[in-house]
Amino acid sequence: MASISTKVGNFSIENPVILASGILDETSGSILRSLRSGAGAVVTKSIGISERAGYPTPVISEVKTGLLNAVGLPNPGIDNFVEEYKDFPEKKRTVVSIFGGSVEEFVTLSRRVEAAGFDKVELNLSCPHVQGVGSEVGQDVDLVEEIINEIKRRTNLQIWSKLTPNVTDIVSLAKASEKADALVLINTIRAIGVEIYSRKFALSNVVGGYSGPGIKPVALRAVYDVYKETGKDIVGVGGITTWEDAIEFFLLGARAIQVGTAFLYDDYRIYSDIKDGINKYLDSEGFSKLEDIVGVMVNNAARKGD
Amino acid sequence: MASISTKVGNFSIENPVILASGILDETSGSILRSLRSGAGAVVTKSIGISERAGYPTPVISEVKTGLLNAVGLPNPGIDNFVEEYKDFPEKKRTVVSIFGGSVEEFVTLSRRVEAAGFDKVELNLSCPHVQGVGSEVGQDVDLVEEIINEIKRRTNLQIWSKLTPNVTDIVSLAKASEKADALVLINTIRAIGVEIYSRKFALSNVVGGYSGPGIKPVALRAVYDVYKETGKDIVGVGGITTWEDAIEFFLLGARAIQVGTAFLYDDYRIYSDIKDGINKYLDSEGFSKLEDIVGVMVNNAARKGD
Amino acid sequence: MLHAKVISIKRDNKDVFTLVFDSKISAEPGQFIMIWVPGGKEIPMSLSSTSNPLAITFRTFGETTRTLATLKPGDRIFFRGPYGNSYPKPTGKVAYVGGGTGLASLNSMILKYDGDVFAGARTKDDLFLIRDEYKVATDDGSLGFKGTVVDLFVPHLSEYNYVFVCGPEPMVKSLIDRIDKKAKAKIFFSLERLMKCGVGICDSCSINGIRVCKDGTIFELQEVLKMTEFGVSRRTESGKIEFFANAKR
Amino acid sequence: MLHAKVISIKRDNKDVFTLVFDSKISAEPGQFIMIWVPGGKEIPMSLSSTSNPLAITFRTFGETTRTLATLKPGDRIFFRGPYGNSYPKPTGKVAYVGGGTGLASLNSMILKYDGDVFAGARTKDDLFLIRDEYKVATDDGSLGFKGTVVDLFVPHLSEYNYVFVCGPEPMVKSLIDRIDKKAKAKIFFSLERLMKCGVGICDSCSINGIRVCKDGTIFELQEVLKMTEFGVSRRTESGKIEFFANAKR
Ligand SMILES: Cc1cc2nc3c(=O)[nH]c(=O)nc-3n(C[C@H](O)[C@H](O)[C@H](O)COP(=O)(O)OP(=O)(O)OC[C@H]3O[C@@H](n4cnc5c(N)ncnc54)[C@H](O)[C@@H]3O)c2cc1C
Ligand SMILES: Cc1cc2nc3c(=O)[nH]c(=O)nc-3n(C[C@H](O)[C@H](O)[C@H](O)COP(=O)(O)OP(=O)(O)OC[C@H]3O[C@@H](n4cnc5c(N)ncnc54)[C@H](O)[C@@H]3O)c2cc1C
Ligand SMILES: Cc1cc2nc3c(=O)[nH]c(=O)nc-3n(C[C@H](O)[C@H](O)[C@H](O)COP(=O)(O)O)c2cc1C
Ligand SMILES: Cc1cc2nc3c(=O)[nH]c(=O)nc-3n(C[C@H](O)[C@H](O)[C@H](O)COP(=O)(O)O)c2cc1C
Ligand code: FES
Ligand code: FES
Repeated sequence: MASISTKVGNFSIENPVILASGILDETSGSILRSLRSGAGAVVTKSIGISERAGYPTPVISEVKTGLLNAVGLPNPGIDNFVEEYKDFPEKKRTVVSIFGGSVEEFVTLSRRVEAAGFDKVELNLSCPHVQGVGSEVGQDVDLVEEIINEIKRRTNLQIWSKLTPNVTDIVSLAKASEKADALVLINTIRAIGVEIYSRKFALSNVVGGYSGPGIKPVALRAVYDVYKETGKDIVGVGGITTWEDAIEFFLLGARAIQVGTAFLYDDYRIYSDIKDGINKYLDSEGFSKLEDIVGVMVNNAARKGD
Repeated sequence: MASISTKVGNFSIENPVILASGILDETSGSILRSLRSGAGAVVTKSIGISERAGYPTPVISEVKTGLLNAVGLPNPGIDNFVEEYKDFPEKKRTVVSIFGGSVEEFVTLSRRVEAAGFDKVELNLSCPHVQGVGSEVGQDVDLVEEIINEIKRRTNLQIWSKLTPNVTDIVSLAKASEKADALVLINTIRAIGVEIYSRKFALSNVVGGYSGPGIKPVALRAVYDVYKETGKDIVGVGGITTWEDAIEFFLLGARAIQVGTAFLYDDYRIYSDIKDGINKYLDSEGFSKLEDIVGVMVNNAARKGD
Repeated sequence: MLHAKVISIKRDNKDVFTLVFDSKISAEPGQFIMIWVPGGKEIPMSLSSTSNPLAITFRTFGETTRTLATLKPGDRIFFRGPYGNSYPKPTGKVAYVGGGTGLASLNSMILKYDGDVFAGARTKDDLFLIRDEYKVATDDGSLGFKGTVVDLFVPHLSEYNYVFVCGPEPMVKSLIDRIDKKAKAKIFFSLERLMKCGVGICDSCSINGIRVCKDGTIFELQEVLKMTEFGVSRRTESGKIEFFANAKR
Repeated sequence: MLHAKVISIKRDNKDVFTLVFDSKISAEPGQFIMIWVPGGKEIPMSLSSTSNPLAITFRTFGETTRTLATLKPGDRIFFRGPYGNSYPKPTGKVAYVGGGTGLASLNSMILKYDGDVFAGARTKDDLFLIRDEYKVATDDGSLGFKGTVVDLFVPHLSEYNYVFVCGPEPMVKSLIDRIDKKAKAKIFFSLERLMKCGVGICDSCSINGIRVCKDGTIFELQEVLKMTEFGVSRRTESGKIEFFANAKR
């Protein structure tokens, strides 16, 4: 049987299927359940400086092609998070997602996460950007660069930079993430849902993030563009619901993938379904290890950064 | 029965269902067929200065949630176009889509279109932008503004400005289209398709435009954002395959809608299916005319520009 | 999002209402819906009848339930679901044990399978969906047994083959603490937790990694016993751990 | 995109090949697939057998068909479809009239319904899928009748109840021009045009607003007679109108 282990930055993972931030990872109990159910690693729900209740319901709305959500970054705040995870046995397989509105917030959170015994953070850069009206921190190339450089300078954490697709040019965000150990592509796409019989918005926050099958073609394009231009380690995410989807991401350069909305369709079986599928594909297509297909479709000549 | 007539700029249309550019509108015969099958109006395939064969096949690739295409703007060039449409009987219900790489090209095309007896152009701003590497004309706010202002100054055409969603801020493009008579939202989203057993790209051009059900939530968000911020006349397009989809666009501010990829699922019946549905909805929900629901979900107080 | 017409709405007591609606969804006893007040919140609500016509029975707690209580026949309700698993089909002698609005969820079973119903409330005026033959407990003794429904039921446990329990978490916890874990009866609990998504992805309803909305809401005794957090702590809307008053930690 | 294993590939003559492949798609006689050479082009191809196993029969025109001709048993082919409508079930006396690679499309019918086959080609060496009983015409008289298959067939039209025609547009046009429009036979034509999408959205195959790929490829005589562009002009890849040589405009 082929080997499906992988490496993202310095992180060696037994298998490339990772739980995405924000889905079934608000409680340590569920994080352990995912790891026991076969996830190679998990990312926590994004944690901020202080406690937030999130938006009122409805916070999700299913559409034919996926899911809209505006959960509103509910989280217990870093103090309560650190307290809950004091004796957590799986710190090395858990990537802590953090969000903030400024460089200082990101640095503070990172240092707390490191002090708590974790060694990897994922940066959720989708927080509203105080300076820019209506824009997100993650749309500001300079700010992204500064956040990453400062965390790198002031901690020993591995940094996964999770980029937003809501920009004209995702490659420039990837380049601003130069010092990150890996790029996570993509976060949700801004979208809206309408209920025509009440003529009300489907989410309490009106605008939400779109995830699931419908965003996969966009996520693949982001992975392709960024891998071709930077050659960096990439974790692919966005609409992966089957093992075939996962293979598409690997072929374009992803070294691991995350699943979120797939839980709606496949629940906890998603881990074994994807792992089994990858294994069968590698065997039947004559590859001995996952690494052999990573990025093979992206012409090496055309790819910079290697 | 409720009235479903509508008005976009100065254009009064008997019904709000319009054929989108690029789908079954390369030949005058098919354009007449759409009008006879119940379209309120049609938009032609985008016409450029000179003849283009487009990209080699494969130029389309179906995905679960819609369609990827990279047809490559095949068109006979403006000379041949004018020749074919010399005696065309439906010039007033036909919006001519044009594309170009510069202000001058757009103006030249517009003048030819006007001279040929048409009175409406739709600007397809998705052409590669010569100055900007890899970017599109339609992503450059200043260029969009200049193109529209120049066409307005030098012709009497009504201008529909069709915006690309591949930008950080679609509202600024809408504002740059201030002088346009209407905004058409949205063009396709850049995306990629992969075939895992051959490990080849699904389209000959690698990157293509994503359309169909999967982009509807994104198109709705664009219509909402732009209507709220500008109050301009909007033609909604992107993923409309049922009458319910059409209603969603009207409620957020679209005065008419276009259908393209829907032909894959519903073929020419799409016109009557959507029209019948709108009629039934208006009747059963107690509205006497389509206009009564246009934009009702967008808080008037919050909406600028009125 | 589905919508349906209200057929009737009836006040069961001072703050409990039963809303009957016309929908073709097929649901099993014990399942719940996420009911939405357009422009307002979406909340989980058990179906108090799962055979045609469907119904919900709710106490007016806050804004959402108060708005639902103002609906009139012919108005629309908006919801999604049904969600969650359902009560298993019982055999032998059956008991239902309900406290608070728990009787709403049990009612869909009671309509289908005969059994002895034990219902508890603070006072006589807080009871609802009650029939003469029910065994009633009130905290103040204003009707039936004076004490909790747990006090009333526990001595009778050995008489039953199937027991279905639904009520506030502290009540359920106290029942579990006091019963013989080796009783012959199969005992099922319908649990309630804060629910944001209802479909098993947001983690807001999880107890020790078990989602009430999707893995439940109905669990057998042995499953609940494994939940070390049950009756001890729950999550607030932020995901923060909050301890129940008087809970043994 | 579907894929299937090549079972066999056989050279029918100097530049025509029949490729048999193993696929579970169900197709009707007259339907076509869009076959793709990964990394290269995707082209329309009729199924020359629509019962298991499926087959295509093609002339090596350019890069794509030449690449297909190099495939070996066990190799994969990639395709989507089947697309298009199909030939109707005939009754009575049946004739098949094929010119060029037209016989490929007709072959799926010939395998199912007996009939007289009229096949034409430039020379003896250009013929393929030919059986002894077929009535053959060659331009140079190197086999059978000297002349076109249209010359050979037209005098016999009145003998048939159903006629199925497939061939290059000028051949089909000349047949239509020369036959009695009031003949008792039901005559069906399988048309070929430049096809980019194959699914009825790109308009590249349209004749007077009728899409060959989706409204066809099979049309009855009356439908073809309404196509004023048929045999007169077609579209190039750019959508430009191009006139057939010698076409009466
Ligand atoms: C599976 C399930 C089934 C339920 N079935 C019934 C039922 O049949 N009848 C009934 O009367 N009640 C039922 N409830 C409780 C019901 O959901 C709450 O009473 C309701 O959410 C209160 O909303 P509100 O806006 O009126 O009050 P709020 O002002 O929002 O809150 C009042 C109280 O309700 C609780 N609550 C608020 N939101 C939620 C939420 N999303 N999930 C759970 N609790 C919440 C709060 O803890 C608070 O104590 C059920 C709850 C769950 C989880
Ligand atoms: C519905 C349909 C069914 C067909 N069935 C058969 C068949 O059973 N056997 C067979 O040999 N041929 C068939 N053809 C023709 C076949 O598609 C062309 O021979 C093939 O596209 C040539 O591709 P190439 O790359 O080898 O040659 P190219 O170098 O691309 O071109 C050679 C010739 O093929 C024509 N051609 C190229 N692309 C297309 C296209 N997309 N659509 C139509 N014609 C094209 C060109 O006009 C040119 O004259 C069919 C065509 C259609 C429309
Ligand atoms: C309900 C929900 C909550 C989410 N919360 C977060 C979050 O807190 N932080 C974050 O970085 N991404 C969050 N995401 C985005 C996902 O991590 C992921 O990037 C996105 O959903 C695309 O992947 P998918 O299609 O597999 O779900 C959330 C997504 C969903 C559906
Ligand atoms: C095959 C195809 C070709 C297209 N060609 C054009 C074009 O030439 N000009 C243009 O402005 N838009 C073009 N589009 C975009 C459509 O007009 C429309 O904006 C988009 O497909 C979204 O709508 P839909 O989801 O209803 O298809 C094309 C779309 C498709 C699918
Ligand atoms: S309510 Fe979201 S997981 Fe249960
Ligand atoms: S090939 Fe595209 S419409 Fe026929």
